[in-house]
Amino acid sequence: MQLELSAEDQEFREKVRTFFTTEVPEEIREAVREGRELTKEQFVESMQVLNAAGLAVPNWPTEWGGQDWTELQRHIWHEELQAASVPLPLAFNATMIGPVIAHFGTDEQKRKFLPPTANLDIWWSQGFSEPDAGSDLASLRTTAVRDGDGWVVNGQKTWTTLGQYGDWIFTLVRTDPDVKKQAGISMLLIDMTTPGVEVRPIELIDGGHEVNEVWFEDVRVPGENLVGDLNGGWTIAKFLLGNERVGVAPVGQVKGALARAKEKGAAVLADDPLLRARVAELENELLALELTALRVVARSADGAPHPASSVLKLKGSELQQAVSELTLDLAGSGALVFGAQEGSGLEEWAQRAAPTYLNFRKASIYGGSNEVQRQIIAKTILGL
Amino acid sequence: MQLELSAEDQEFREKVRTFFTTEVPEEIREAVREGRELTKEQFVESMQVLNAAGLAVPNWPTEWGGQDWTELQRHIWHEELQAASVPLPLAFNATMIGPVIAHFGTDEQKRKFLPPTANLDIWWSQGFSEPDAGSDLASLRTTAVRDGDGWVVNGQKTWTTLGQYGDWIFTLVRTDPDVKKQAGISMLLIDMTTPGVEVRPIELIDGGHEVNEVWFEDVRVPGENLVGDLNGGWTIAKFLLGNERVGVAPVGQVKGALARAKEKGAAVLADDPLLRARVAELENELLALELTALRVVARSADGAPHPASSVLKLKGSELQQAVSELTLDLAGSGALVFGAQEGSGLEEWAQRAAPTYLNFRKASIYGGSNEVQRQIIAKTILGL
Amino acid sequence: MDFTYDDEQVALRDAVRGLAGKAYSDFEQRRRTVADDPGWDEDQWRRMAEMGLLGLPFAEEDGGVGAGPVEIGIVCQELGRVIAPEPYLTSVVLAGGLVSAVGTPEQRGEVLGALSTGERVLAFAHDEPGTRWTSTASEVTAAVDGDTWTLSGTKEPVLHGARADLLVVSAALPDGGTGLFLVEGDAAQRSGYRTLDGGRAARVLLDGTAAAPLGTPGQDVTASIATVRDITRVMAANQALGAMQTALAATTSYLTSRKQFGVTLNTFQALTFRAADMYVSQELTQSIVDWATMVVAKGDPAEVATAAQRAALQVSRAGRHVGQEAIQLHGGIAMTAEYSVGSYTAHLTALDHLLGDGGHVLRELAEDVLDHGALEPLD
Amino acid sequence: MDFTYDDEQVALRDAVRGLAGKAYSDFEQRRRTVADDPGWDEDQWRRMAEMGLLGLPFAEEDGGVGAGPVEIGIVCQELGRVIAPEPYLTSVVLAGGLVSAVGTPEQRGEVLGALSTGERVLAFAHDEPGTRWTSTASEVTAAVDGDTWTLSGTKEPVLHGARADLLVVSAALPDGGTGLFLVEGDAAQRSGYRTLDGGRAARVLLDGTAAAPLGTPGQDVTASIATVRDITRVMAANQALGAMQTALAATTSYLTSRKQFGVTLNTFQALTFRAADMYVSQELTQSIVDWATMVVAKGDPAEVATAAQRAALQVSRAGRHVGQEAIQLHGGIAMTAEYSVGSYTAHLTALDHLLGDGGHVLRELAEDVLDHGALEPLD
Repeated sequence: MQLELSAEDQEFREKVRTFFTTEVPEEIREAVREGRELTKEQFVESMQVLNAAGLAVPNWPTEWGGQDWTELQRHIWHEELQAASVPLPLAFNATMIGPVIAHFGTDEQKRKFLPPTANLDIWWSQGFSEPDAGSDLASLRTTAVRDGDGWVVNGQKTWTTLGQYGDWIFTLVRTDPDVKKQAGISMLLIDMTTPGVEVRPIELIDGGHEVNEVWFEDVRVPGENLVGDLNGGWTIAKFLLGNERVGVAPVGQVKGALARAKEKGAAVLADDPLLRARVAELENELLALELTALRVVARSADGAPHPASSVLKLKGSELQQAVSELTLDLAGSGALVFGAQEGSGLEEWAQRAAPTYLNFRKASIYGGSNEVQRQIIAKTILGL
Repeated sequence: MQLELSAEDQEFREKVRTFFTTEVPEEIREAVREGRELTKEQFVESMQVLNAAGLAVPNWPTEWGGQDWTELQRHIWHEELQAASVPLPLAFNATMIGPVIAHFGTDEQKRKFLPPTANLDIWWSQGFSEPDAGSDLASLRTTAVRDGDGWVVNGQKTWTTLGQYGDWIFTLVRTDPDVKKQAGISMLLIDMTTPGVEVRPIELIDGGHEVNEVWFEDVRVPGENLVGDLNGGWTIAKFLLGNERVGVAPVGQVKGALARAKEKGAAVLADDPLLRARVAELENELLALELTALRVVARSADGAPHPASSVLKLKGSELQQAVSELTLDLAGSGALVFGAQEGSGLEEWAQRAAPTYLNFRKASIYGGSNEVQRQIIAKTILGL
Repeated sequence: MDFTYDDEQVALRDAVRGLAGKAYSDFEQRRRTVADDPGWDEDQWRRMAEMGLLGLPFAEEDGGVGAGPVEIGIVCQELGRVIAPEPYLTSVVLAGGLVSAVGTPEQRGEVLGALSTGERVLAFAHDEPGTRWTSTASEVTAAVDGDTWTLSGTKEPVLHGARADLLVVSAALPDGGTGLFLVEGDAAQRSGYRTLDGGRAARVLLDGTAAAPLGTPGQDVTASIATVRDITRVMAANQALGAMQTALAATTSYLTSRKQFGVTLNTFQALTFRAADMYVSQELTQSIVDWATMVVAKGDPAEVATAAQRAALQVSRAGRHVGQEAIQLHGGIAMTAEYSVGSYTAHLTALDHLLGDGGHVLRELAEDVLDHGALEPLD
Repeated sequence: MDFTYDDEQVALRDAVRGLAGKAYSDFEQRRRTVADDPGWDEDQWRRMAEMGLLGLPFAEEDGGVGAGPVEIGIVCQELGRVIAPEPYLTSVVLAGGLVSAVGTPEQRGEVLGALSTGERVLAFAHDEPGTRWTSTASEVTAAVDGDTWTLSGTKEPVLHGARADLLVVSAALPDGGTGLFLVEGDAAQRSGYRTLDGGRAARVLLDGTAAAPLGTPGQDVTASIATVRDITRVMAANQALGAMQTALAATTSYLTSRKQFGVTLNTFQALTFRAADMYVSQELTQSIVDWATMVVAKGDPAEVATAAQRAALQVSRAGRHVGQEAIQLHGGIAMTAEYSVGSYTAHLTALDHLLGDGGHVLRELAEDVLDHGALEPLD
């Protein structure tokens, strides 16, 4: 046991830190820091800066732009991205469909999709959840019916994050309705400009528009867009969701948010021992979470996600919510102002407090709800 | 809606308050206040003082010593008992078997048992729980087999509180093993001096001995000791447990404990804003609980326990535990001393802090665990 | 001691429930209403005036109905049940309450009469950037020249300040203390915006703006402001209670109808137990809210202050618990603006931050904790 | 950065686990042992000496083994897993640690040598009635006459003070500050009793009792006391972690075997979710305990102080959570002294109250919260 990073890892950290804080435009990083909504162009620019330096998709195979890093180095990269307020490489591209295509795709699919996916020339959307298939993903109803070489897709997906920017969407569709529900699912890649694809915005309680419904009406999809085996979609989904759970604890982001709350609310905190105690308690829990992430990294050396990663998701989302609640309370009655308002003279952080608080209620629902995480812990780890 | 007690109720309160604080021996009330273990004699003396004034069993029929009070007056009586640190009339007699015999018993049973039960000339024990029948009471295994006019009882009961003092025990026994489990249960009254009855102490984690195992080996019980119908025991059990849930929130006791903690820990509290906040938060929750008890009293006018009484049990036990935990923390390292120790010079309240804290872990387990209460709320009130 | 409504109170509750429900029990209707300025329905306001609700708290000689706190609490609970967006709490209870408490007989008659008929909407311009839930003003100052008073400084956020016809403005007095003033709405420079629960607030700039002293000119009315804020806090607690009740009902209804893994959600014990805990929070809240409302009816300002703190603390804890769990137990759908539950959570959050949140009052209560023995709610 | 044990550490862990498990993995054996004075097993103490555990933290020139904090942490974790009653924490880590930190070379050699061989048991007499977890002494005072030092006053509670052969006593010095002294056990008036977890403590009365200054006579060693207490706190956290692990394991095992309503308890989702939350607490605790142990290894006293506070806070929260839930999820059986889980909860409670409970350290951490930015555990 030892605490210090090796000289090599320290050097690595210094290198990525310098890159992130000097090469990624300050304007983009400031927007992240302030919790503003990013434009599509800002996402793209940031990811392309990273990709040009080989820092966008380090978890991919090296032949497709990945890096031969240790798990710890990937962790450092991920933390430093957040510490520098660099937008994380678009998850749909970098941690979802990219690794899936690299692992399950045909050579042609790899050549066609991986380079533009790493460079965010293609913006991917995720078509998994449906109105009646949330936590119970396998009960999805969107169908793909054989039509010559290709498929005809009908159905509806929902909770498609940033789908309004999507060029392509990777979907789970039912290709065999007559077998056990997990066994009749396949993955199709669908060009969102195909006739019959419609994206409809969903307004959220924070007033923002970050998720969408995506409707498919007789959408024709070429046969070559099937990923992996026919009816093998459930295996891919599990692979993908497993990847998703790694590094799910937004430690760096929450740390930054808490440090910022202290800075902005310093006058209020100086006057109130109970609020200071809330900060101290959160700092401690966050420290425990960060250290747990480091332990999990160390134990995930074989590439398989450690089951304790459910702890990271569960606690990470709780702390993210708790810090947003603290910020709300620091803002006092200023928290009533909703979103950055032209008419208001209150500081931006106070104006963003309420939408952020409301928005982060999602953290314990999306990406495997905290109930699902508890289920995983109880069953997989504790054998209950 | 109005807050003031009626003049009549104020007078009533004054009357019982005066009685409790002047007629019940101070030595007994001090023992209760300090959380000491009471002797059998102290229980008996206190209840006899109350009974002589008609204040021991007000919830019984008036012909057997009960009082024709309103629900609110019963509530005031109950709160004032606790406020004056008077030991509550022994529950096994006053709220359990007494009402059962008055309701289900034969005239002969009433004449034989009710007067000595009200006067604690008979000390009753409860024989319900078994090692494999806790929350799932109906799966009990103790059997009573017909033998002429009487019964032969075999089996084991457990968690028999203060069974070491018991003269008689009211038991649930299986009289028909061949029907649905609830349908084959009867209630028998058993003289604990009968050959074959054995009481074995269970040491608890607070070092005390307040519960016991009671073993029955070929115990002969006269037929006249059957209460109510043969195989009608489950109805009686539900009647009894329903009574038990009324007035379950030990509001007065917890209020007293919290006020006392403030008094004893005043110096520590004066110095620590976080501990003061814990006190303030507990006081507020306790206020809400007390007011809820008053609302439930008002709504229970028809005699049936209001389902919200589960709220009282649930929250009451949580607050009882929280106040004992606060007291423990106020005691600092003094809480390490376990029980009133001759060799220790630390104050008695500090010495009792740890055993009380450990003992009150039972509050959320016994008398219908908090999980059972949540189940009742979810099913009965919320329809889930 | 009695925790039940009398027949007239039941009739009032049913009438308000009918009126509010007709407007907003269809949540989509509320959503449409808050989408456009002023964020509420002027017709509905008129109907509330016609039913006598807007004049309910005020003396008959001032043009009001002269009802008591229990009746106001009933109205607020019912508005809370549908999270009605009309500014009852801030315009009638708070701003109107200040005029009633501090105004001269002439001011009371004129202002409260127009408020009661729905003719004029009031707002209380009090909070200032950088202050934290106090009863005094500091940044906005009053100056006097002969009989002419003027105000300068910024008030923000002022709930419904952009729409208000008349502003009740607090200001630091030249000789110390805080006074109240009446300022015509269009005499101030106002910019309005949305609040977190779909309501409206504004920044109000005063720059040597002419103002009429409310009540005796130059008098420090900090205590009156504190008491009216306390009463408003109790009424906000009533409103929050109504909102909680609907949020819990929506949740239990969802749990019994929504299917996952082939069964309805109420099959999952972990979820039903959490709903049970929400019920516990709600019941405890109802108890303390009813009690605080009755303490207001008794009328002692010091007792009202404590009752308001206690109600605010319980409502804050319960409101966060119920609001957060209502979203979590629903799942994703509750994150959408189309579905009601998220807006209930937002409204509970807004009420909590209006006059002092749970942590804020806990701190106040904690300071005095050694000054009393056991709390006796009936004494 | 590495959170794993090396081969030697694994071997140490397995050896201690074997020794401790042989004695106490049968819980009835522990129960019998704590029933009689001194509340622990002298034979087991001897076996621990033979394995080198008692001299583990001390320099080789002082008769010890010269191992590091990670090794001591391993021993404490393993003792915690079976809640071994031997006074390792208070005698070796705390009292021995003070001798090692402050004693002269002669004192170190003599006292630590005898401690390492198991010949003499030490206790630290420091707490005083009315004080609250400080590093200074106030009621017990030291007086000096020529070269002769005497102590007067009361120490309580002194863990294992009645059995101890030698007491390390803190006292207020004539010229200010706090000094440490060695007092033969039987030179003081002692009365022993049980502690809440089946251990032993004592009241120690000193009345002009002869004492040998530890280290330089008259020197204020408050800082050394603070640091050794901090290190002990981290080791207590290791011990608590071991206890939590066993309590959780007993709980999951019970849930999968105990039947109610015809099915095993793990059929009830509400219970399994709560067990999952216990696991979360345990894992977070392990992380912070491992980290704090490594901070002790780095050796900077200011960093050790903060790490000790942070570990203590997490352990306090998690220990209460796991301890209380372990009892609740078991039900009645866990209330009995025969069954192990209640004793684990009691031991976690005792460790929490030994050197400063969660609320106490939170208050300290809260005071400094504005003095730093984001916490960086690796910097």
